[in-house]
Amino acid sequence: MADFNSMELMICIAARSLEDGAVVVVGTGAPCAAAMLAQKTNAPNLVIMFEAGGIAPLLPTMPISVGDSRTTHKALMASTMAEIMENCQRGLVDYCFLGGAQIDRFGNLNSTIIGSDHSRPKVRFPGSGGANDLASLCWRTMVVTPQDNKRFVEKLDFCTTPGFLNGGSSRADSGLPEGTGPYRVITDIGVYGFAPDTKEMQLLSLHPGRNTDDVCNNSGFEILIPEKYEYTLEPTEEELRVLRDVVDPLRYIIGR
Amino acid sequence: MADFNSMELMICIAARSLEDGAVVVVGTGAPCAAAMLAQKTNAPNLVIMFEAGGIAPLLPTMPISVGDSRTTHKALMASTMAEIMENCQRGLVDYCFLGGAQIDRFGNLNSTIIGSDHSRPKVRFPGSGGANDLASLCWRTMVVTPQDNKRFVEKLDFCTTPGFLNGGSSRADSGLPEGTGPYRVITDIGVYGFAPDTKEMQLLSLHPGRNTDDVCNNSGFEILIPEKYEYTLEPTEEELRVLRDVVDPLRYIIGR
Amino acid sequence: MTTQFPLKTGKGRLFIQPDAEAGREISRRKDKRLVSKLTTVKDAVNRYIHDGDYLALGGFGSNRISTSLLHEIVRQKRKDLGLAGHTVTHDCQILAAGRCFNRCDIAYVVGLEARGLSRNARSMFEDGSVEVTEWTNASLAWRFKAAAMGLPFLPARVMMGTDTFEYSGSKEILCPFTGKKLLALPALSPDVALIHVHRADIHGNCQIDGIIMADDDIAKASKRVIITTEKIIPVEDIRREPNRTVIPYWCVDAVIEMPFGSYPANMPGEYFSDEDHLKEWLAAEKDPETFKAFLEKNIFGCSDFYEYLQINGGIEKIKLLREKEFLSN
Amino acid sequence: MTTQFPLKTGKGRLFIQPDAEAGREISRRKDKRLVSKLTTVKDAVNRYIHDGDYLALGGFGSNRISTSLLHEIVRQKRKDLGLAGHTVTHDCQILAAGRCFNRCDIAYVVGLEARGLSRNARSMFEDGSVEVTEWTNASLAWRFKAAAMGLPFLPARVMMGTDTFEYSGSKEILCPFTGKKLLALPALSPDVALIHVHRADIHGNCQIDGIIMADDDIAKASKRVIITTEKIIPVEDIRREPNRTVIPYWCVDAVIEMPFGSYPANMPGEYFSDEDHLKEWLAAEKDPETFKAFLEKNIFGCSDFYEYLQINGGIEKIKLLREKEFLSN
Repeated sequence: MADFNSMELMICIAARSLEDGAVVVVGTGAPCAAAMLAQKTNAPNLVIMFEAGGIAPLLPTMPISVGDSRTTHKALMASTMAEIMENCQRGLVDYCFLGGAQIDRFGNLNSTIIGSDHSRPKVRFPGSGGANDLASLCWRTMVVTPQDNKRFVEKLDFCTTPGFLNGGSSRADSGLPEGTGPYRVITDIGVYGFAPDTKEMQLLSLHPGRNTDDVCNNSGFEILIPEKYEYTLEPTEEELRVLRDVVDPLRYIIGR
Repeated sequence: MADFNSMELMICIAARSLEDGAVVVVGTGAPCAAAMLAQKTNAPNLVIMFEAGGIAPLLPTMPISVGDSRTTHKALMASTMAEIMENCQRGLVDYCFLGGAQIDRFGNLNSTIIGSDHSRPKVRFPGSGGANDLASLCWRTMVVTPQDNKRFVEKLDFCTTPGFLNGGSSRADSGLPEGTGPYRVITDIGVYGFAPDTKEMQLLSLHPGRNTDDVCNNSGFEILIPEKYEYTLEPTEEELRVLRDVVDPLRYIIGR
Repeated sequence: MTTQFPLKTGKGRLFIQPDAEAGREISRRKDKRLVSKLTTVKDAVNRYIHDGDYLALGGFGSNRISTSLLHEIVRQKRKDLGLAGHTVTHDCQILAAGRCFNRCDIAYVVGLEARGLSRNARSMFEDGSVEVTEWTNASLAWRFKAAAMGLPFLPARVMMGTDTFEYSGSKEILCPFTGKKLLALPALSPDVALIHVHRADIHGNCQIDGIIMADDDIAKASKRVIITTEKIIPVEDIRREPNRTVIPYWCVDAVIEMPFGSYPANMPGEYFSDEDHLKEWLAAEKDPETFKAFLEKNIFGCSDFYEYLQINGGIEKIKLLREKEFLSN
Repeated sequence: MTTQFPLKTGKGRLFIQPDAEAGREISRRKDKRLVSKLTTVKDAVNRYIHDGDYLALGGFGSNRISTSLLHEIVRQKRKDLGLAGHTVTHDCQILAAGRCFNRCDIAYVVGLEARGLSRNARSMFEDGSVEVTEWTNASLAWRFKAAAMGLPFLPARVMMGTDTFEYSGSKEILCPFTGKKLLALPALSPDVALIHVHRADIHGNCQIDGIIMADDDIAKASKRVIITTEKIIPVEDIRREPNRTVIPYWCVDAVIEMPFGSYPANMPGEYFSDEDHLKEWLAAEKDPETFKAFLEKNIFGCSDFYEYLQINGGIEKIKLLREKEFLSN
């Protein structure tokens, strides 16, 4: 068994989820690392976009902002925020990667406030940024997040970004594009998907050394545990080598 | 009295109507000649745009198409058709110049068909092109046209392009931008404006050698003749010199 | 649902219904890999343009058009095409020569701007061969833009109060914020777009000099896109100036290197339009026999575009048109 | 009139009401002559930015921002400004340092992306000093675009079903063609826009390298536009490459040549962001006294931007950031 930390594990799982020829909008940090890793392993034709306008750069190093000059390094196109979002709205973009302060059973995310009074929040977070847009418009939303009771909550303080809203057909009824929604939630404990009918979060695979008690005890809502689930394949030596030597040699992300 | 033909007269009058610092969208032919003449006489800061995307070129010679390379010769911007039209919609453009096969008392224009059956017209003309857009969106529509009973009609076969629609407040009620509409109709007989209340066409000034009978006998509808009207000032020697030597030395337009 | 708006609706037929979800599926299925799309004019027309398809043409009539593809469509005798006429001039005239289309969203057709009207194209619109819906240059440009933006419609402030509106497929709506009347333009997603550009790489990333007309939006709006290009350039050149990429590769299905491919139309910065040839074409249309012979010589008798170019003066002619483009003659 | 739509409306306040007619009057009155608009930072802020104005900031937070203008706004103690927060990061942090604004359309505020959160900016949003309406990056970009297009609104397919919608100023509508639910975004016309570009002529024609973010639309949407530029270039250079003009001169009211004017933020192709200085700023906010001294040193104690640049390393620092930009360190 190779030695790796949870961040490395999450990045490797995320990278594997991206098939060759897919289009992904990523932010900085783990998602960007995952996309770079995918490009250098299983998905050489992965198209990486940044919401501020960068399209298909040859990333020389990890960007520090989704609008910095790395995001257009030898890019195929330097465009606008509107252009990226219109690409998403037109159905061009397969994946987006998001995080958040809170997530609920339907994959809705909160990155706006903690507290119940919107005008006087206990904590003000940055807000949607492009998260609501990407989760509304891209075909599949991927969430990469550490899992604990504070993040996995029964009720969000604020629904910044749509998952399956109230579950069932509520997302489809909302006016959001058809066939879209949360696809995978990748945590340090397991990988989750969503039940086809109720759209509740359910376990897909457990990480090495984890059990279903870890799943339950680290969530404020009940995560469905189906009779059959997988065990997450460990990162391969090759994945870890590329991630550590090529993608993030300075350990900005994987050193967290 | 200088010697000049009606085309030269119409172009000179049109040029004088354009004040310095105004923005005008022009087509090929007489309007473009008028704009170039204005730039070289009374309106050096006139901004010329072409509907296909050219913005503020230094016109080396008369374009043959509103999209040809002359329209971006040393231009300040090479843009898109949508960009030009959005400039108009945003209220940036003061003047547009139009013509048409038919015009009515309210300055509505027909450049679509002759005949009463739209699916089997007696004559098919090109259609609106950008005419409807420009007349809808620019502040002031200028019409330059020869005047006769066939062109000045009681009822258009087809209203391609909005003037004051049915007169009165009908244009304002239509949803078209406020404060817009036909401004001047410049013919080989006179210059016309529109009555402030009814929006009917009325005589503003008579060309040299013309009388009010010419006005009436060359129109299928009654043109209002106010008690007071002007007499058109003849083209100056300087205007004619610039028009003939600089603007249209090959007499493409003024030789018609 | 639309009865909620007690407002007017144009009676023109929508040849393409706006459908944002269908558009999303098409974008999703496009190939996003950087593969070579190089092919030939014959193959591209054969493979991507079918009888009955709805076409959008890039450029602006007699400027930066895909002449080689238009001739090939006529040679391959495509029929019953739909046509987006957001100012189509010589391009419309070529397709009319083959009587290739039977429906048209019209902004500007049958004319060649200052050059005059095409008698043959006119006859198609006058004898009932073509079903027409009326629009304007802006409204067609914005209909492409709506599709490019992934929207089913865009609001606008044109056409209201006119017969152009009455014979269009647009609707009046009220602004949800100001309560004022606006026009709603349905998104337009053509089956195929033909676009001629200055430079493209083998994947279809395109650069255009001068005005773009509506080509960026058309490329994004269309189900299939065929690019002819004056020159193929390496992808490294695209990556060196990402600000210059007007059409990204994933829009594009076929790329054909076709120097002088806009002839006899203008190609900004390359060659001016061949006014003599355009005049000859217009004149030939006046007599059916003359026109038949003209078409036999210039299209049906030519195996490809270069034969057509050759019989009209070849590279020597292009050199003259280059001089004209650079204002030296 | 809007009661025709039995659909939801966000309860957030619209700080700027969409009004296409008012926008048209502003465009009409803009000076279209090619005159010099060269001035100084002090003069531009003094003349064009008033207490209570609503501001839009170009660039994207810590990339290509008008640092010199932002510092001057703080120095001139502007108050009660409105702010379009379509990802404002270090720029928001600067204005928060002066507590210059009291209302904000939020997409992304108080954070500096991967660098962490600004404690001082957060406090303004947590203690009720700022009235907020929630939006998203796309919805703010499209609100600018609506104004730039001369429209009172644009449809979109985001935000529906979320609290972001509930606390926004948008409305649900039905598509007049498909009958499906859409979002309507009201046009946003800021009083003033601050935009930093690579090159501009004295009239205000601007070129930008790399991503444009929303600056083209912001420039067209705003009543007044102040441009700082790395370099003034002759109008002949603009005319040589009309494809590169991103902002046309008539949008612009003031032009200031300000080399390194985006420091400590990134300027694509020129210099990378000064991460050490940004870290120092974030750290200084942790203690009120430290932060007061920090601001005294970096803003209030500086007579202009170059003094600020000088005390943070001057040209030597810029040289290092250039090396970083070109990946050589």
